[in-house]
Amino acid sequence: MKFVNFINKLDKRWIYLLIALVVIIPFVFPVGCPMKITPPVQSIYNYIEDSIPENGVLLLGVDYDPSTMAELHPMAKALTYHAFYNNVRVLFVTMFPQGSGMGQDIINRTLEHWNSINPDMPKELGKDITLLAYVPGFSAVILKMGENIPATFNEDAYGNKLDNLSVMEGIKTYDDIDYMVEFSGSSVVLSWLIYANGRYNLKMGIGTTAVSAAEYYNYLQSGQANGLLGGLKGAAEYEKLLTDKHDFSGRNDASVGMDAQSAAHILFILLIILGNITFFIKKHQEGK
Amino acid sequence: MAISTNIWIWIAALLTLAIYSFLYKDNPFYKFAEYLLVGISIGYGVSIYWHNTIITKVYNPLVHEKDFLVIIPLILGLLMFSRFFKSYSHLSRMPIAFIVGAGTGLSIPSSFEFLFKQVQGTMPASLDVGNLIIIVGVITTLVYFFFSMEHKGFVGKVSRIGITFIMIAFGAAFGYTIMARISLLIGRIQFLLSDWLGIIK
Amino acid sequence: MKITFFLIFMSVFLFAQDNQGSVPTDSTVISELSFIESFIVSDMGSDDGTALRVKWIFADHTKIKNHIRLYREIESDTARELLCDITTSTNEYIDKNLCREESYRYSLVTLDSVGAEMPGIISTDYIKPKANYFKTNKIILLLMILIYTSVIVILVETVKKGKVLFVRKISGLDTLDEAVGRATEMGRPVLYVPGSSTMSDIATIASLNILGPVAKKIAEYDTRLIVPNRDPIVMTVAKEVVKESYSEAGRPDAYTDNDVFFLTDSQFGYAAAISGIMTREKPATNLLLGMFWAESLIIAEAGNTTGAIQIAGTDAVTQLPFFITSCDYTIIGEELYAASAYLSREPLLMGTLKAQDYFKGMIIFFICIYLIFLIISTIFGGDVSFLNKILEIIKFIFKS
Amino acid sequence: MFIRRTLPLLIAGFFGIAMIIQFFIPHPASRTFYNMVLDWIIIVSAFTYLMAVQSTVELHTTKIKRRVDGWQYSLIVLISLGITAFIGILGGAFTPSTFLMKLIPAFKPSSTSPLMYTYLYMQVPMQSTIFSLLAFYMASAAFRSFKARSFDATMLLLTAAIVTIGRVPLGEFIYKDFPEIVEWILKYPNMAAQRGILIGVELGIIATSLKIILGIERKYLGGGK
Repeated sequence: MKFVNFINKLDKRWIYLLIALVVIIPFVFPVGCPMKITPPVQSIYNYIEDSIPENGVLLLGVDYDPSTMAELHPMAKALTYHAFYNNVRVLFVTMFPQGSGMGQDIINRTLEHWNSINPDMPKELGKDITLLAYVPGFSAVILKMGENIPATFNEDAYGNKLDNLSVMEGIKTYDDIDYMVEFSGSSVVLSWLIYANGRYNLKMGIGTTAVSAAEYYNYLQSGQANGLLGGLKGAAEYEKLLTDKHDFSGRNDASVGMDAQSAAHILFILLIILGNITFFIKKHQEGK
Repeated sequence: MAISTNIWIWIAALLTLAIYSFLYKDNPFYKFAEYLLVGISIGYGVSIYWHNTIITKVYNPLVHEKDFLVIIPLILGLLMFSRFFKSYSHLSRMPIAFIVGAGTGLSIPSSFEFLFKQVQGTMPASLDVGNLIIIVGVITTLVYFFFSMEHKGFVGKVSRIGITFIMIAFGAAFGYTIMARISLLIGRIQFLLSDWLGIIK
Repeated sequence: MKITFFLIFMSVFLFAQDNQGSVPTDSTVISELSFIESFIVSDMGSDDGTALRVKWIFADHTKIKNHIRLYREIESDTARELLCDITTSTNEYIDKNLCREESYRYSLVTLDSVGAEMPGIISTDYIKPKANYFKTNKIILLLMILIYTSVIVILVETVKKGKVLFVRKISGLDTLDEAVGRATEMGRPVLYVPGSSTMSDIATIASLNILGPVAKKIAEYDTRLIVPNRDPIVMTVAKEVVKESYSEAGRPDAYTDNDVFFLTDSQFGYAAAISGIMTREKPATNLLLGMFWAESLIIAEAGNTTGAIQIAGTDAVTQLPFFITSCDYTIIGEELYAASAYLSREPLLMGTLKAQDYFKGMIIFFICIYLIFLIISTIFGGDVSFLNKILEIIKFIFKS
Repeated sequence: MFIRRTLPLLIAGFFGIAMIIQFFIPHPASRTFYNMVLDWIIIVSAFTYLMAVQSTVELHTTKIKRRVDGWQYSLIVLISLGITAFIGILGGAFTPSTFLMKLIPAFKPSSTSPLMYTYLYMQVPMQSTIFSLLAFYMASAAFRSFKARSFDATMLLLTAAIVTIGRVPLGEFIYKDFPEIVEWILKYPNMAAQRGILIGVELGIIATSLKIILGIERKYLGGGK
C-alpha cells in the first residue's frame, strides 16, 4: 500500500501544476470536438431570429463583474453580433457600477470588430447600440423602467441625452422592448423575473454562470423565462449557431476554450475517483 | 511568437502573476494586488456614481430643469452624511428606513406572485412521467424542510425521498460548478497565452 | 395587534366599495349585419381608465369566410381611425392607451375575399373609459398577504406570552453534541467559524444563536474554543455570546478573550488564515456555520486533511454541494434557521419559522390535492368536466 | 428617543404599507404616487453608496492609526482609492471629460478615458484571476476531500459525474445521447428539488419583509442604542 501513502502525502501544489498543464496543452494543440445544441440555448436563438422584427429592440442586462466575465462576456458578445446581423437595436442596462464597465467593453469590441469585417453596413454608437447610465436603486430602477425608461436614465453612460439618441426612438416602457436577456452570476436575475417579467410581462431569457444554471431551470418550466444559456458551454453553443447561419468570423472565445474544458473535466472525474479509492482502501484498513 | 509591447498588457499580466503567486504561498505580492484591487474597485465605483448618478439624477434636474421636487429626497439623502459624525450617526437611519421600508413594500406583492407562479408551474395540465417526477419532487422536498412534524414513520420516508431529490439537484449544481470554475481559469490562460505572450492565435 | 386590525378593516372597506369590477356600461348595438349576434364595448375592469374591451359574438361561424375590419372614432373629432383587421377566430379586442377624458365609439365592417369593404356597418354608442379603485382580479393575493401577516403576528405574540410551540430537533444538533464531546475527550480545541458575512445576513445571526449552547457545553468540559471572524461587528457579538455562555456554565474565569478574534476582511485571506489555524492548533472538531461564498472550498478541504470531524451549515445553495461531500454532516438551508430557533427559543425566530411552516404546509396540501385529482382525471380519460372544474379551482387560487 | 428609535420604524412602516396598497389600486392618482416614490428611492440610494465607501475608509484608517500589523496594505487601499476616484471624477467615466480634453489635447472624444484604462488593465485581470484560483482549489479538493462518505454524498457525486461528462463535447463523443440524459436530469429531478428549496427561501424572504414593515424586525437599522 506504498502507493496509497504516496498519494496521501502528495503536496497539493503538484495537483495545481497538473490542472494548469491540462488546461494549457489543448490550447497549443487544439482538437475541436463536435458539439450538440441543447434546447434552452436553441429557444433563445430562435426567439431572436424569428420573433424580433427589423429595427426591433433587444435589451441586454449586464449585471456581472470581472469575476464571472470569462463565461458571460462571450455570451453577451454573441448576442450583440446576432442583433447586428438582424438589424436589431441593442440597449445595455446594469444594476451595478461594475456592470457598466463590462457593457462598455462589449460595445467597444463588437463595434470595432463588426465595422472592420463589414464596412458596408457600419454600426454606430447612439444609432444602433448604447449603454444606459448606471442608476442606483436596484428594484426601484427595474420598476421605474416599466413606467418610463427615458425618465429613469435621462442620459446614456456617455453623457448624451436619451431624447436625441436615435437608438431610443419610440422606446418608453417595457412594451416597446421586444426581448430581454439578463446576464448575471448573482441573484439579480430573481429581481428581473419578479419585477420586470412578473409585474410588466417583459419577455425574458437568462444567461448565467454555470454555478447557478442548475437553479434557473425552474424558471424555464414555469414559463417565466423562455431560454437559458448556461456557462461557457452555453456561449459556445450560441457561437456555433451563429457560425452555422452567418460567417461569424468573430474570435470564438467560448468555442476555443471547449477543448481545454473537456480535458479538465476528465481530469476532475479521475481525481474524484482516485481520491475515493484511497478513501475506501484506508477505511478498509482501519476496519481490519 | 509576438510578445505584446503594450505597457498596459504587461501591467495586467504582472498583476495576474502576482495573484497566482498565492497558490505557492501567501506573500506580499498577493496582498499588495488584493488590497490594490479593493482600492481601485471602490474608486471606480465612486467615479461612476459621480458621473452617472449624482450629475444626471441630482445636479441636472436641480440646476437645469429647475425640478424642485427633488429637494425632499435630496435632504433625506444628505442625512446619510451624518454617518461621518459619531454623535449624529443615528440620523442616517431615516434614509435607510425609507429605502428598506419602500423596497420591502414593493417586493411583497410581486414576490407572492412570483411564488404563486412557481406553485402553479407544479400543477401541470396533463400527467406524464416528467410531470409526476416534478410534483413528487416538489412535495417531498417541501416535506423535508417541514419542521412542525417529527420525521418518523411515513413522514420520515417521504423526507428521505426528498433528501434524495435534493442530492440529485446538488449533484447537478456541483457538476456545473466544476465547469464554471474551469472556464474562469481558461479565460485567464487565454489572456496570458494569446494577448500577452502571443503563443496561440 | 392594532396594525393587523387596520389592515383587515381597510381591505373590507375596499372590497365592499367596488366588488366584481365596475359594472360595464354596455351600449346597445344597431345591428345591420345579420350574422353578428352582439357587438358591445365595455370598460376594462381593474385598470387605470385607459382601456376599453370590444366584444362581438358571431351567430354562426361557417358563413364568415374572410376578415372583418374594426374602426374607432373619438367624439371630439369624427375622423374614423382604422384599428385592425381581425380573423373570425378572435372575438375580443382590447384597445389600450386611450385618454380618460375622451369618449370612444367602435364600428365593424366586413371585408370580401379581395379585402375591399362590403356595404353595411355596425357601431356602438360613445363610452368613456373609467379608472377603477381596486384590482378585483388580485383579491386572492391581498387575502394571502393579510393571512400571512396575521399568522406571523399572532404566532410571535403567543411565543412572547410563553406558549411553547413544537419544532422538531434537527438531527444535525445531535451530531453537533457528539462532535463537541469527542473534542473534549481528546482534550483538543474546537474551531467555530461563524461564516464570512456581516450581521445583516440571517445565516450569521442563526450561527451566533447556535454558538451560545455550543460554547456552554465546551465551558463545562474546560476545552479550548477558537472563533475566528471576518467582520468586526460579528466578532464583538460573538465575544458577548461566548462570555455569557461561559458564565452560564459557572466558569466565567475559563473564558479567554483573545480566542475570539478578528482575522482579516479579505475573502481568500480569511480562508487561508483559517487553514493555517487548522494545521497549527489541530482542532478535533471544526464547526462551519453561517453564510459562505467560494472560499468555503478552501476551509473544508484544509479541515479534511487534518482529519478533524467537520460539521457545516449554510443557506448558500451554491456552497452546499462542497460541504456535503467534504464534511461529516451538513445542516442544509433552512435547517440552520430551525436549529437556531430550536436552541434560542427566541419569539421572533420561532414565530416566523412556524408561520412559514404553516404556509408551506398549505402549499403541500394544495399540491397533493391537485395531484390526487389529476391522477383520478387521467384514469377516467382526462375529459371529465367535473374533475377539470376542481383542477381549475385549485389552480385559480394560485393564479397571479 | 423618538427620533432615534420610533421615527425610522414609522417611516419604514408607512412607506411599506403604502406601497403594498398601491399595488392593488390601479387609479391614476396611485400611479403618480408610485412614480414619485420610485424617483425618491433612486435619488436617496444615490447616497447609500457613500455608506459602503465610508465603512471601508473607516476600517482602513483605524487600521493605520492603530498601526495594526499589515497597516501598510491599508495605506495602499486608501491611496489607490484616492487616485482612481480623482482620475475618474476629473477625467470622465467612459468618454474623456471636456476638462481633460482641454488639459491634454491627445484625448479625443472617441478615445477611452483614463478611468477605463485602470478598469480594463488593472481591475479586470486581478478580479478575474482571484476567482480563477478556485479551479486550483477545486482540483485539490476533488482529490483530497470529495468523498462518497454517505449515501447522500454518493448520490451527489454520481449525478455530478454524469453532468460533468455529459455537459462537455467529449461526453457526446463517448455516448451518443449523453446530453439528453443530462438535460433530463436537469429538467425534472433537479428542477423539482430546486423549486422546493426556492419556495422555502421565498417564504422566508417575504416573512422578513413583513416583519420589517410591521416594525418587529429592527436589525437592519444597525446595532447600538
